[in-house]
Amino acid sequence: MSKAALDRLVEHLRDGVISTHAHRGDETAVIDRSLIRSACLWLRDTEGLEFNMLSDLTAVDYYTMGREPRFEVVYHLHSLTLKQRLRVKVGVPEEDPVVDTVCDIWQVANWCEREVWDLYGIRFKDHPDMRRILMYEEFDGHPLRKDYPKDKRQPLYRRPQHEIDEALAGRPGSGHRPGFGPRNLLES
Amino acid sequence: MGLEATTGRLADAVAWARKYSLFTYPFATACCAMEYMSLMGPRYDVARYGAEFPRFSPRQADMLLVVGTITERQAPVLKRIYDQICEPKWVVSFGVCASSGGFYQNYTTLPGIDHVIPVDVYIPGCPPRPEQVLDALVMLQDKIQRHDGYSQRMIELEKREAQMKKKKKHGSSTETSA
Amino acid sequence: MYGSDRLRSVSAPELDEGMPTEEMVLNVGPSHPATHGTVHIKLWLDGEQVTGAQVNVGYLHRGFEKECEAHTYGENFPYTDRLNYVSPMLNNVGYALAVEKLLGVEAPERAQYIRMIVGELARLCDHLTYSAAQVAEMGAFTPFFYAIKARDFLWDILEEISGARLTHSYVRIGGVAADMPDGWVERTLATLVQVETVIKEIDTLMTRNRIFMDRMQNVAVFSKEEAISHGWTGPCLRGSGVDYDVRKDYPYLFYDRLDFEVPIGTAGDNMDRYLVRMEEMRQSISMIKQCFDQIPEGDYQLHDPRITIPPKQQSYNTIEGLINHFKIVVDGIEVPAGEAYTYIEGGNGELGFYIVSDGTGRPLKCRCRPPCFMLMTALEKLLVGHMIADLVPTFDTLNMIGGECDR
Amino acid sequence: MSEHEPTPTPELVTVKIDGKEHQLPKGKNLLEALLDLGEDISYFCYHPGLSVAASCRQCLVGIRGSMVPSCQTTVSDGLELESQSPTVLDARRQMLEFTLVNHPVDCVICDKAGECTLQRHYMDWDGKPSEIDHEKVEKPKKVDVGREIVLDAERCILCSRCVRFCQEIAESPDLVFEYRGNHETLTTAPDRRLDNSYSLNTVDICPVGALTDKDFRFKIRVWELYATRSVCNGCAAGCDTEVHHRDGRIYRMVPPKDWDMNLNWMCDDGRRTYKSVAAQRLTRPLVDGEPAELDAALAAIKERLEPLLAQDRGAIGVVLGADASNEDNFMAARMAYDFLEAGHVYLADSPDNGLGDDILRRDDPNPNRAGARGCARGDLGSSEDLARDLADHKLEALYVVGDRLDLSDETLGQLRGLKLVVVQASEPSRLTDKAHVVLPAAKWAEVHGTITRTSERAKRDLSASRFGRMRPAVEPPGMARPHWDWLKRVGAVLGVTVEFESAHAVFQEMKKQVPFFAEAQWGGKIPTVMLRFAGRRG
Amino acid sequence: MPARTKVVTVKRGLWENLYLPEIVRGLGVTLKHFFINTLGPKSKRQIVTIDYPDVVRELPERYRGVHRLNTREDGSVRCTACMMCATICPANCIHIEAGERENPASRDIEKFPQVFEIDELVCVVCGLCVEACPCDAIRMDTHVHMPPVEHRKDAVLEKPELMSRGTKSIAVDGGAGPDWRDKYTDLGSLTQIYRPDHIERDRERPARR
Amino acid sequence: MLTNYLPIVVVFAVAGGLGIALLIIARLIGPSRPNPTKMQPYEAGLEQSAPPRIRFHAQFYRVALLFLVFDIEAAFFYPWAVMFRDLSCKGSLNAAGKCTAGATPFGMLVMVAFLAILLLALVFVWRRKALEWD
Amino acid sequence: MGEIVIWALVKIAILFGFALNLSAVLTWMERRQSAMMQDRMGPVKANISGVTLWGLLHPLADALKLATKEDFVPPKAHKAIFVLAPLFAIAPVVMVFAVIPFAPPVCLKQLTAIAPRCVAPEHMQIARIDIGLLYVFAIASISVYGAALAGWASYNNYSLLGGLRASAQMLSYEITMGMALIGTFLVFGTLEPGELVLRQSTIAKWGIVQQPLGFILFFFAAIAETKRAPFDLPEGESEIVGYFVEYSGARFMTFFLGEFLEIVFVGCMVTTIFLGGWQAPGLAADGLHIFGLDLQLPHIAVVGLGLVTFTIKVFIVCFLQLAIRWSLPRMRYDQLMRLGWKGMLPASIINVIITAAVVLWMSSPVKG
Repeated sequence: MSKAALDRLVEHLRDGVISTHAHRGDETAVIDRSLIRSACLWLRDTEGLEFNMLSDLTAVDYYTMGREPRFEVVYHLHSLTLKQRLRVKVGVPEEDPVVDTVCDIWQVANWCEREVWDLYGIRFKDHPDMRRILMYEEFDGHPLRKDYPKDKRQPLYRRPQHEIDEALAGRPGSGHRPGFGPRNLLES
Repeated sequence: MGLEATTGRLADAVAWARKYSLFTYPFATACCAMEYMSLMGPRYDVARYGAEFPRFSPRQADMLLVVGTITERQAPVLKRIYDQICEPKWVVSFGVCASSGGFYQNYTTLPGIDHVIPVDVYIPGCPPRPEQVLDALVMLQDKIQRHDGYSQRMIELEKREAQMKKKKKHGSSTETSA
Repeated sequence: MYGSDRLRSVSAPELDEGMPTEEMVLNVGPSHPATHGTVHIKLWLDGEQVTGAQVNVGYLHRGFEKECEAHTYGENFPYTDRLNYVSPMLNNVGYALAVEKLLGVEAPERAQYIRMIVGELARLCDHLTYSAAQVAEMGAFTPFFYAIKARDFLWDILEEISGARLTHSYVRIGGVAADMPDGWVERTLATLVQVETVIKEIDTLMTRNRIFMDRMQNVAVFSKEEAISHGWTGPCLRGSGVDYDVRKDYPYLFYDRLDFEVPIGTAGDNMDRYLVRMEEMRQSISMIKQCFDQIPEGDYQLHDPRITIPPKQQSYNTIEGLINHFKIVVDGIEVPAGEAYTYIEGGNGELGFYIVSDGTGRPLKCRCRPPCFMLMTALEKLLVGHMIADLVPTFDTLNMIGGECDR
Repeated sequence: MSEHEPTPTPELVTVKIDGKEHQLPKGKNLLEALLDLGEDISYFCYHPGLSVAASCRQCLVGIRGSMVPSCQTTVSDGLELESQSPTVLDARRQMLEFTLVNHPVDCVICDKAGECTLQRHYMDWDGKPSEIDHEKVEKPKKVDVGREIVLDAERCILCSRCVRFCQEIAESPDLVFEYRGNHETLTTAPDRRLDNSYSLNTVDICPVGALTDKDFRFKIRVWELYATRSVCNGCAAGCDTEVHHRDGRIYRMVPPKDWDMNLNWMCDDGRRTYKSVAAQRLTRPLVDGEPAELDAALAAIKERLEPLLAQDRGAIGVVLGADASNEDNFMAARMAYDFLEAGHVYLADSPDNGLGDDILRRDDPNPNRAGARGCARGDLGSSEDLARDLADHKLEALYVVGDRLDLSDETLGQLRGLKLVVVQASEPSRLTDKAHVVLPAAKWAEVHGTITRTSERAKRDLSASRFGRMRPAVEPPGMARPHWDWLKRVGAVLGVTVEFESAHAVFQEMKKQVPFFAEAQWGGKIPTVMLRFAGRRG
Repeated sequence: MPARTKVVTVKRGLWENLYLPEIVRGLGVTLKHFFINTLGPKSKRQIVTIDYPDVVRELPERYRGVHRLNTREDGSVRCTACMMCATICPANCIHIEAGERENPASRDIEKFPQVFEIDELVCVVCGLCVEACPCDAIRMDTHVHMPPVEHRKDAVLEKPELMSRGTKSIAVDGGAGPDWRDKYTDLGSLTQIYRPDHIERDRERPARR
Repeated sequence: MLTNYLPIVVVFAVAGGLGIALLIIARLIGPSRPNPTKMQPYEAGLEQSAPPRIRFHAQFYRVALLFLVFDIEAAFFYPWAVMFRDLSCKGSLNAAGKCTAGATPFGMLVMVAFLAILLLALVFVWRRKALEWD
Repeated sequence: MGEIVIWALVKIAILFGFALNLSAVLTWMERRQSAMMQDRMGPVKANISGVTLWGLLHPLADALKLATKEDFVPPKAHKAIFVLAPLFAIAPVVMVFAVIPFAPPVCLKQLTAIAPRCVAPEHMQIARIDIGLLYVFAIASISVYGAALAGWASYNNYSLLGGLRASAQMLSYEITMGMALIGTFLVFGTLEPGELVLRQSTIAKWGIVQQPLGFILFFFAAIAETKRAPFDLPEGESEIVGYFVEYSGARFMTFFLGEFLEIVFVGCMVTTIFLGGWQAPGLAADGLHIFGLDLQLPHIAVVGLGLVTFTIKVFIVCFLQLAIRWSLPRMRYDQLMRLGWKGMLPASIINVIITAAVVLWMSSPVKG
């Protein structure tokens, strides 16, 4: 990670940077949601920064921590030429989960953004192909949201119940105790 | 029909042939596929049992080897392929993910392929050692020699039902004629 | 879908004029011999030529992140094993490093060397499996068996140290689960000799065979710039001629103490990706030998009551040990709130773990940056314009591992 | 003592802690003040609801070079103390080591493990193997000390919380220490047993596993449980409670750890109310005693009720339930008054039992009599009124919500003569045997909803907390549904389309319409959490 | 300082373009294997196949096989139903129902597992349960792998079966007393995870071949 | 010499019989348990994406045409090849296969001329890129 | 007439027994040989009460199993063609065996004589026709229909691709195969296989020595005709699964058997044309003369030795084919076509021209 790059970003965006930190040496900037595209372009094309690779793009759901905004989209940038890294984050509120796409800046973002949409339900504006990628189209909900119960399945196909019961002989194995457990994490 | 109706030595001979000529449809998806490779490999060499031909056409396969985690998304695919396999067929569930979902107890993983297709032999292990798979193969061979197996039972059942129906029809017609 | 405007490059334009052909639409996968692991590739074909491709991944999405969020940091090792199931040790190491970074601790030196050794052994397994699949799917079975044989030898070694052939769960936060067993070093070195022989045999059988070269060279060429834009890392990026290896550029563990070269390709075609991997195997072998020379005596695990379970006898016999044991097992390792991203050189490239902690014993988020996922983003581009048969070697050189790609 | 009474703002004085100055209220307990500051201090014997004993000496701070237990000290002007200096930390560590000297290696079987204060402090403060080679003193294990409680004297660290609780809160000095020094042992007072009606609180406040709950003992490990915040339905007090459950089964109820209206306490009887949830339950609708599908049951109601609606609405009776939530009663009342225009509306409740005391418990055993009354427009008839009306043949149809309607055999016999008796109940009873249509209802631990509580504290404190919030811990069995949902469905077949998505929607409507509930609050989002990850317990 | 990078490439000349020479070289490798394996001296043969059911390979010491439950001196199960293994098990394959001994002798442990089941079809053989056991009760060092089953319920191992593989453990319930360190110093590393000192088992286990 | 071909008829009968016998046996003794999914074509576990009755790419037809041309031409070589020695001799051949009189390039030239045309055709299609398949 | 038919049947019995058994043995050989090449054991476990016969029972099990597998015809397939395709795959291969000379001509009446001179020897080939090899090519090209029709009739995209590939590939290599042999015909001046063998009486006269390029071209073109690796594109298991995706049981076995019969047939052809057929070094009509050994043998023994020689040679060629199949990767369609049309076809034409020139030069009268 690079301190200098972070400083330059702060200098460039000024008020657009909401906060910065360098926990465990990972320089991070939380920036304004509307600035992400321009900031990414700038970070990629400016000499001395040259973040020509998007290492990773993902999102975090802070629902259980009760943080506002609820989501954060995290960009891990990497400069192959200068061997430096930077983490950029934008907060995304639950009510309006939209971020500008960066998939024309780094091609890899195409799938990564699809994945974030699939798993977190954050849409990316102007993305050319906003489809689910890991889950199936019939799937309802976004499984990595903290309020999606871990074991809520949405089967595409099942044998008739009596056949399953017969196969399991009334005992699906002790490991699979029917769990109510965390299912009602979500308030009604 | 045909041979399935006959019993005795001929059927035994056919069962013998079937058990030493298990063409496999490896529905390989995940980690277990690595062990499947090892199973094919020189070290464990499943060819010793004559089961080395992976047939990726369900028409020619005898044994559906479900290797690895089956997700909800794959369930219809698996079901489809199982349906397309020609009789007689057997299903071996390779590893705990296929057998029960293993430690993936979440929104995407099938809690065992028996929720989708019938299974003849389950192999525990994550992934199972090739030794376990060979044990399973021997077990399946025994099963075949016993003329056992889910699809066999179903054929048997359907045949009996057909006979019953026929008999009933026959019986009723005789009644009316009498 | 890529190539929706259907590049039509036909061979004899004059002959074909006025003879419009119909496109064939073909599903390759989800259950298809070429798509080891499950992926669905929908192809639009003009004769044998691919005019459009749509790659659908996700058939092996097993909810890695969701499971990680539901388990303690220590319990997550088995899940990481099954990410890139061809080189589980590397995943173990990467995950452990990420948690250690968040904790702000470092494993003892000996443990780090052991991690390097098992990591490189895992890389050998990965590349051997890659080459096995590569050649077998191109129809040459004998080298496949040789590679699997060598891999089995390596698995024996790994099993001896970890207790399992494939899903080792060997690395722990703050070290490794157990020290190297007696005589393991010698046996490993002996095995490496056998592996070297096998690599040489594969090389002889394949590398300069014209059939092989024809199918690999100038197929699926990917330029530097595109590779970078697609987030490629690892052997594939190096095949495209970019000199980037995490082990060299951001040395973790003690890779800066080892002497090794980074193999680089020139053309960025399938052949280069293959050659880079073959060379990496040789480098890995040399690295392991160097590690054995350098490895110091010492402890293989930290003894920090907040991170590692105390020695068994203490748990059995003292209330202090037992409490410590209980708290680690029940509450998990309580990682201070914060976030950290670590990256190591995995089998397929930069294997990153981005962990967000809320201060409890389980991660708030545990993201794995899957190198193959990034590689797969380019597959559609790589396929279009080539022939259907090129799908096989191209897909193989990307070395997609379902567990990692779909998680 | 920490009665939350509005006290005059205390005088702030300057205290120097580890060289840093802080403004603290004068005269406040130093430990409390330090904890409020966020200082990390360990303690065993101190409990905010009890008097100070300073027996564990774990909360040591250094004042002028000597170690003083902070819980025994009050904030005074110019106080200088060390709280995190190495000597203090070392002193605390040593105290912990002494505490552990005689503690048996018992975590494996100890029910407290996982929420044990001793465990937590060891991990926080010590973390080193013991350096004392010492044969542990043997003391009695598994002593049956009371109706609900087993004592393991070896585990006891002699903090005296339980002793103080019995004396001060339960006002029944059942526990004492005997012997002194290394052999000091907790035991029951001569000729007494730990049988007071709040005895289980000693289990909660015990920082180790010396006192364990017979009912909960060995059933499950605490960290495996999930905690859902709800309200006790044992009596009208409506104490806040945490329902601990796993896999659809409730294992125990404990008072929540945070401060609220019932302090940290709960009565023994209230803790056992969970058992009724798992009792014999109705799981399917019954029509004339026969199990029926949902649609069939609703159709039966429609078929038999519609003629009456056309003829004589005055002969329809609706019984509100004192055990149903505000929302349920609101829906029932709405149906009774607005739609059915029923001639008779009653309230089914259980009579006062006289078990109330001035700690927590109330005489009124109905969780929501007040709420049901609040929903009513005008007076509600009692069950005696109902019996009378039945005897007078004033009723043709009866719609009962809840399980509390207890009628005499004679009256039950008269129910037979009615055209339609619909009972929404959760358990089979004599009444459901007689009903034409029975709709299985969910119990309090299975639904969202609010109840109106009447504890002394509730009256005194914020009006908002007059309403307790129930949250579902387990799924209702079979086809059981919340009362309001049944009412909605019955309304739907009868032609009233009131679409409430959830109990929350009903609540909002109720709040708008009924002045009684104008100040009610739905309560915050408190998700169900696994105790293992619910933050540091102990 | 040696070179940092190494350019890998394979040149293509007439030799390669002729197909045959390299094909012959390749055939040389495979045929060499063939002839050594068929006609060569026994010592040089490279066939690595383990003829499994007939030949059983010695498994490494740390191999994680099917579970077993250790016993105490009196033959009762060591497990105290503390649920550590069930807790740490990522697959939730261990199901324990605790029971209370009716009249335990004064120093006996009153808790024991009434039901102890392991569903081997769910177990992912990660070995965490062994690591988590504070009583030396559960072990996976049986050197036996779980056999395949025909029905799912057959894979649920119950207490008697798990105990049948068990041996006496020398770890002492509730601690060996203050001088436990002295008692165990001769047993090598106390910190072995997969193989804590367990001498009896090694003595009792028949040599496999 | 038609009797020489008689065995071939026998072989034909045997070969056909063999094949048909195999298939009939299969029909008789194989079990049969159809289901709707089985009746659909296999395509890696998904439904068939498009019916396979399409117009193929022209290059396949081209191969067929080229084959016709070259195979028929090649057929002309056979008698020539057999008779080559005779054609190359002015006189008759001796026992050692040598000409008794002198050699003549007649046979050679005839065929070279023929070959030249064939090669020309090959070069033509080559240049016209009809032999490109990618 | 009747006698001819009877003789034909006898020879058919011998040759088919040989060919069919050999192909069955070949499946065993393929598996065991590849196993040996790959450092493993190969199939050994099939046994009848403990007798395993080194795994020879596995082919038997395979055959029996395949014959009793569900016989499946896809409803959408073109039924008649679907059913006929396997016949097309196997019948031509069986038929072409008719012209293979598998042993020296037999003098029926002088079986025990030494070096008899027969007037009318019984030729050990089913049909001795002058245009023997032309017949081979004519019939063999029918077998392309097997794969092509199977591919088309199955109503399956994979098999369609396989069928297309098969037809294109087999047609292309048919030409090379035909052209590669012309050199041999030039040298030997006959199309009749029996005659061809007779003319290769010493190693120096063997086709492989006379026509090394022709041999290589023919051999590889023939492998391509058998659709085996590295030319197994029509099957191309890891790409398109194969032209016989939809075939099950006995029909699939028919393809399978056809493929192995083709291997045997290639073995026979190569042996006959290039390796001197049943001719063995030193084996003369009157006995064995090799390494100074002078062994007088009765006619029947010579015939027997000839048969053994033939078998061994066929085995060796088959072995080579299998070794190639297991060692080499598969080619790509365009490369395969390029090799066929731009590599092997011109090479074979050049071979013809050079051979013709050499023959012309050789056949000119010896100066002096």
